[in-house]
Amino acid sequence: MLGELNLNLEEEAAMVLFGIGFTMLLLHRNLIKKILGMNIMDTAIYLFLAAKGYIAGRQVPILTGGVTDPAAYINPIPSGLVLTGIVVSVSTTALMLALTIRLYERYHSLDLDRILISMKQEEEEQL
Amino acid sequence: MFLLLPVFFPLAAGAAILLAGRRMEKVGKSRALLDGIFLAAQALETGFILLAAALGGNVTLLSLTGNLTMGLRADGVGRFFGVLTAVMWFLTAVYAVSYLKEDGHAARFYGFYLMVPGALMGLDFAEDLLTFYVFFELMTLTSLPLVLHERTKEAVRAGLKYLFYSVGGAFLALFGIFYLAQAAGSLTFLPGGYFTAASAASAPLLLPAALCMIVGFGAKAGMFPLHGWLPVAHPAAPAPASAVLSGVITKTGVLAILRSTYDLIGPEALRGTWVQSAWLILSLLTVFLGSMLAYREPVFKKRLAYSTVSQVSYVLFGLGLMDPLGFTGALAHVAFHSVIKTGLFLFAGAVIHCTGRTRAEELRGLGRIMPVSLGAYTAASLALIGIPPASGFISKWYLAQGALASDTGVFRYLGPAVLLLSALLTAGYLLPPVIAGYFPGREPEEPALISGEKPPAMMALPILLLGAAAVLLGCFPGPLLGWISRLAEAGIVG
Amino acid sequence: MGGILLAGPVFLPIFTGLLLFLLQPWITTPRRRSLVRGALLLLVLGNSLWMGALIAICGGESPPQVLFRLYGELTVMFRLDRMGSVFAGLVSFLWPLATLYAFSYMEKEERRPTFFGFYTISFGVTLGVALAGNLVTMYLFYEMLTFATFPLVMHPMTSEAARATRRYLYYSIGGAAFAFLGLIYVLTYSATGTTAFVPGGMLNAAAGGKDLTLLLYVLAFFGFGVKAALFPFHGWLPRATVAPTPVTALLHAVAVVKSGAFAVLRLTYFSFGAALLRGTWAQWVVMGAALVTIVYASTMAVREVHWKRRLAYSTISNLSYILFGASLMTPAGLAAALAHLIVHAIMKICAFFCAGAVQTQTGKIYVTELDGLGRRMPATFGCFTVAALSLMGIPPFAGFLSKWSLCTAALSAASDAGGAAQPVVGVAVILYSALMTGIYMLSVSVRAFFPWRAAALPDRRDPDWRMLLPLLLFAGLLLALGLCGQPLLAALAEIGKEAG
Amino acid sequence: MSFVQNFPFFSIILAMFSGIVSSVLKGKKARVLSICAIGVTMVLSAAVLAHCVVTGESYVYWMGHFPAPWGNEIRAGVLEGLTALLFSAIMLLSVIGGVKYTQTDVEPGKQNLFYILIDLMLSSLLALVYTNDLFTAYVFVEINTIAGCGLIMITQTGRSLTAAIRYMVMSSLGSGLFLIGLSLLYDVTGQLLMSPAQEAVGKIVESGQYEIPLLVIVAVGSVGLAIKSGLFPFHYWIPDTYGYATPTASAILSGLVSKGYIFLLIKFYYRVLSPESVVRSHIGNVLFLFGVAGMMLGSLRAIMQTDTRKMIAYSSVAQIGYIYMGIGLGTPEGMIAAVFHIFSHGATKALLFLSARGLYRVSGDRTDFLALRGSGYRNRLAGVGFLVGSLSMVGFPMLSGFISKLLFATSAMASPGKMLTTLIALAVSTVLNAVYFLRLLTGLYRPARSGAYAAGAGPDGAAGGRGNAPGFRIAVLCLIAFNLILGLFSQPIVRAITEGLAMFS
Repeated sequence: MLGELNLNLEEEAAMVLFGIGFTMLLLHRNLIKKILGMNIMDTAIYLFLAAKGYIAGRQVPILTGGVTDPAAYINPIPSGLVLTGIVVSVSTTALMLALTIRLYERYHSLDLDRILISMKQEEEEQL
Repeated sequence: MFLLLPVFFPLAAGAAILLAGRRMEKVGKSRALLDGIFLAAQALETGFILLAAALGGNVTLLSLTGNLTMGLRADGVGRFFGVLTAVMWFLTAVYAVSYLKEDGHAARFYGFYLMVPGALMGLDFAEDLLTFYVFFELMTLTSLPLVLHERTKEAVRAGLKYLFYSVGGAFLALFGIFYLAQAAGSLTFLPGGYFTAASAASAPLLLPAALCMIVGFGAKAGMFPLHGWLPVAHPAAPAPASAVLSGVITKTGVLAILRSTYDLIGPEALRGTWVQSAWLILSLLTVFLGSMLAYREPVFKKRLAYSTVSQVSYVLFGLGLMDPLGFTGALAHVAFHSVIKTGLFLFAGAVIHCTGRTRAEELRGLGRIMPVSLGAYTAASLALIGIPPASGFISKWYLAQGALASDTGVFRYLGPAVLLLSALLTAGYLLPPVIAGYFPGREPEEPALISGEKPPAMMALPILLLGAAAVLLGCFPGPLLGWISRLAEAGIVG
Repeated sequence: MGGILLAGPVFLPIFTGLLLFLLQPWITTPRRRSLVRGALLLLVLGNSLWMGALIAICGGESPPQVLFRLYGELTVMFRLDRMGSVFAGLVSFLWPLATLYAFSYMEKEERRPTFFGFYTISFGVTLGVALAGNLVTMYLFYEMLTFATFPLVMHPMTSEAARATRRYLYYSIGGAAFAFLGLIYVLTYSATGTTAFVPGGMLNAAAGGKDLTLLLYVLAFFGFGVKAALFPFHGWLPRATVAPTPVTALLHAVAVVKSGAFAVLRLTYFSFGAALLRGTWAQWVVMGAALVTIVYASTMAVREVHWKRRLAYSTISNLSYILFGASLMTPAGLAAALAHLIVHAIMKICAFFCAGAVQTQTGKIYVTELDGLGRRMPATFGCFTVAALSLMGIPPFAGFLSKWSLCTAALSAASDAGGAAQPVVGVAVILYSALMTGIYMLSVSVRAFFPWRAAALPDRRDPDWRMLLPLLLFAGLLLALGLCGQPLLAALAEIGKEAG
Repeated sequence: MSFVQNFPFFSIILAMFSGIVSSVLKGKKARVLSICAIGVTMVLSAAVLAHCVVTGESYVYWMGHFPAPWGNEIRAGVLEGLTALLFSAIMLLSVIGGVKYTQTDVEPGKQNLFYILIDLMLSSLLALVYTNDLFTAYVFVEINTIAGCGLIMITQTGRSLTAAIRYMVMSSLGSGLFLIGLSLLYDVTGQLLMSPAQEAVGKIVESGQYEIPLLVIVAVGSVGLAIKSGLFPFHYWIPDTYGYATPTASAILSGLVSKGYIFLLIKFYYRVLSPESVVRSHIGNVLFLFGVAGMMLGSLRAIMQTDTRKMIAYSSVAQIGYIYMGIGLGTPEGMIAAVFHIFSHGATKALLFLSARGLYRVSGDRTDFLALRGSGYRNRLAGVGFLVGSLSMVGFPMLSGFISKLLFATSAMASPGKMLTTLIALAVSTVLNAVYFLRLLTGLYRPARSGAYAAGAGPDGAAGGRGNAPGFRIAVLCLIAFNLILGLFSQPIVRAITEGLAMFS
């Protein structure tokens, strides 16, 4: 049983990380920590994907030195996916951060609860 | 066709007076005209009724639903009730004219008073239970304004109570009618009924239906448990109305029970069943209860009303025995009680009219004002108590005989015993006014001696006549009893 | 062509009503107003005649006319059968009279074009319910009826009216939602593959489970029963009396509530089939519900002092008479239910019109305020008394006939079912209710004709002829029907035989 | 290969490019461009639909001529064509109808940004509809999320900002789960294109291996997409999000975006996993339960609202519940009903959001029930629009909602285990819908408190409809007509859905 665990270290690490990120994203009230959680979660998935594509003893799938035999390289698709994923995650993170800045400017807080409270107060004042 | 006249002439005449009479009821001269018209119409009505009773006949009115026709037919029992109604109604009408002399709304009273006999004749001469039911409801509705006439708070309350008890009772009975229509296939009266003891067993709901009808129609006859309206409604009405309500209209309840048990279900099917026991128990209970309450009641008219409750149940007891002798006694008591109670109520009305007193113990010294009327009252009271040779004795005798002759188990003895007890109570509640009236005593104690005018002749005459009749019918019962026993045979044997 | 003929009476009023909305800005002068009024009355009357002619020509049987296909087997189809003729005829007879009455009643109200628009639309929609040839069409018009009538309840625009309207809507739509389940069930397990009505039902009994079928029937019964104010879903009706009296009288005593009852009849006898349901627990459940309603509503009516609300409670109990008839699941039961459907319509509309006439003439709305009015408005209260007597089931008025048929049907159903006690209890309940009817109706008449004090009679008169004519007509009709109702009953019995 | 087959690709690219071009245009031009792009997309989608209907089969389109295992594919069939057509139609109407409100609600400098986001949204939606590649789907899911988030926050009120952040958080969770599902799938099958993946899954299922990973894939993928489409209990981001955006954005987000994810989920079930393996995983029962719960609780929450915007938003929660209930039935009929409801609800919700906005306009831009009293008279067209929308939601016959209800009910009849639950849920939910929609509706036609809107004319006043922008009128009328068409002539659409679903597997 434990032996099997040792076989899949990358996957296990990925799942643990995913769990951590997911929990942070879901439960933390601080926006920055939420975003961090999201990044951890994404990274976990990339790790998972990269681990899937890795074949022991092979090279990075970049044609160097004229070796065209596919057997010399690792599976390129997961790597491609990871790259795309990183792009996506960067843009989401950027958007989230932009939003956070907006909210901070407005309510001077990063705590979502506080923000909600002061937002309600603001609305009541308007009425 | 001749039967239509006593039914529809009163309705038309009443309606005409209602419409046209309003203008005549106020002014002096035209008021006399109104009274005249009323009396003439009443006389005509009475004539028609008697004529119809004499001639008989058979008319089909209409067919209501597929197998249900409505028709009129003058059979023996119908004629008996018809004649009784006609006589009582006419005498009371004479009385009413002088009683309502000062009343500003006489036309309304006259109108409805004229209408009620139409309904009564309809149900007396009904050929089937449906027609009977129609006129039964019509009678309730046309007699309601008589109760409401005074329009005091009590009168309106009493009227509504009268209405709801009557309607409720009628609806209870309607259950039985529905069932009979279903089970018997027809509602046309058939002497001896549609069921025998054997065929009754195949109709599971027959007995409950019968009980429903007895209790339901019993409401009109003031039978326990639906008697509550009677002591309230009768006193609230003007005296002529109370008189006919007590004397005549309660008897329609009797007729209804008679018709549905003897002429539809059949005495065969009921004899010896639990329904008969229930019927007898209820009627005896009412007899006792009514007398007891009358005995304790200080208001004179109310006391008479309770007396009616008690006395009409004598009749129901007689019918419940399912025995020719009992039947005879019952019908005789119908006639006698009708005469007596009409007289008593008219007397009570005269007292109120002349002296304004309403309570029984206030009548000290009444003998000085209206000695003759009080005499008539005394005669009627004695008759009701059942002192021979006055009329009440005859009917009670037959009732007791019937009870003893029937095979109703414990009721054979219980019945006469209760009747006897009730007779004692009757004496207890009817005679004190007589004693106080004639023998006021000398002490100037409360209540004060009564004072007032003499009753007018038109008032005294009917009282006198009825009082005399109460005694004379007992002295010479031959023809009446002969007629009744023929009816009894037909009714029981079929 | 035949389709247009048949659909005409349904769509003519609907278009008339819509036209009236468009005309609204144009009706500015009294002259135009009376012109529009005349035209409207003429149209309504014409529509009624059209309907009458259709009934007369078809003799109660017309071929089905498919208008269009809603989805799959769901077609909008009209077909005039004899039971439909009964309802359509009744509605067509009452509507012009009610419209006439409404002209007089609404004299002083605002937003009349809107009112009459919806009033007329309701006419068409109700006829749609009557003429529907299958369950889907009936459901469609049933729903439409809700939406055509709720503005009428809203009409006073007070917050009380709004509350009443909301309640009406919730209840009606809720009911329709459950009726919809029945529709789906019938659609799925119909032996003919469609929902077209077949006398005696068209459900393929073997297909669905027995208990499931019964459960769905009960749900649908209660669903349609909501409009027929079945306890415990009756609450909307007494409140809806805030509407102007022509609405309460015609819609909440006849058109809307009778549509509910009619739908129940269709569901029971023409879709599920009485034979399938007879003697099952479902029958006892629905019968029990009807009986509880009767007892409850007639008792509540006695306690209620608001006149129109009292009448509304009376309507509730009387509608359950019809449902009780339906739940007998026998031919005679259906015939009796139809008889009561007709008779109750006439008497209740008469009673409501009296209440409305008093309201317009004197402004009195509570029973306790009516002392002595009977002497000032004898015709009105005379008609009311006739309606009251008929409602109680006093012969020779028409109410007796229907009550009679109902009770005899119940008793024979009881003996057919091997001495089942439930129908007998039903008869007892009906008689109890009749007594209560006596109390709550006649106490009004007595009060009006025999006030406690003779003094201070208000100086009022009977209303004008437009109100009086329908009243007298209805009262006369009650008597006439009571006396010569035989052919009608025979015709209804035929319908019952066909469908039972 | 016929030229028409290029259209799906063209429409995606067109939308995307118009977004890019818009970034250098002024607001008005961006708007025109955007509307034209959506219109052209609509036409192209119609052509695709026509092509597929005529040929009667679907086709696969290789992007860049890489064959199956490596390339990126687009697949178009009847259902894809239909969905694309209806989505772009609803989008077009939402945009046209909301033009004026976009001008007022969005600051002038950001007008073109709004239309960029719209364009991106369109392109990502189309991509979700057409793509045959799971990873492409993921990418466009993210683009969609970003565009959606932008649409929410563009009004820049405090409410919309917090709503956006909540939306972002929940969406990230959802996409994260979806992505991990994809990775696992790739792990198990080595495929990301739908058709080969399906074959591989089929083989795995046959061999009886990897049962647990497959279960996890189904669960994680479903939950991820369920979160993104706002299935109860993951709905708490919905009310604010839909409630505080511009009407166009609300209509698109509620009517289309969440539906895009559901469409993807259906594809995931049909095209990647086989329906059998989905059924075996019992995920359907879970979705069914949550769907029913969503129907009830969404409606109950909606009843508790006094703010119209939130009420409509909560109604969306309930309607999403309907769709999941249909999916959860696990029968083809249930799926057809669910797909139909996607369209029906899309059209209805767009109508409701738009006409509600029209009503706020005449009520001093207030949204509570009291303020809206009598607004049905002040803006007749919006009132009628709202009326039709509400009635459709309640399931009034002849409107689209009725057909949905009908389809759900009939499909329930075919799955005995869930029949009674479904039927009762439908009935109860109808009642609840009636309660909140009709409560508002009676308010709309009740005269306002006296003097409240003297300038806007009284209850009977003739102000009705004046001041409605032409675009608004067109949009509301078209959506009403659309609703009626879906209600009255639903047969061809349902047939198309049936065919399309058949082509899926």
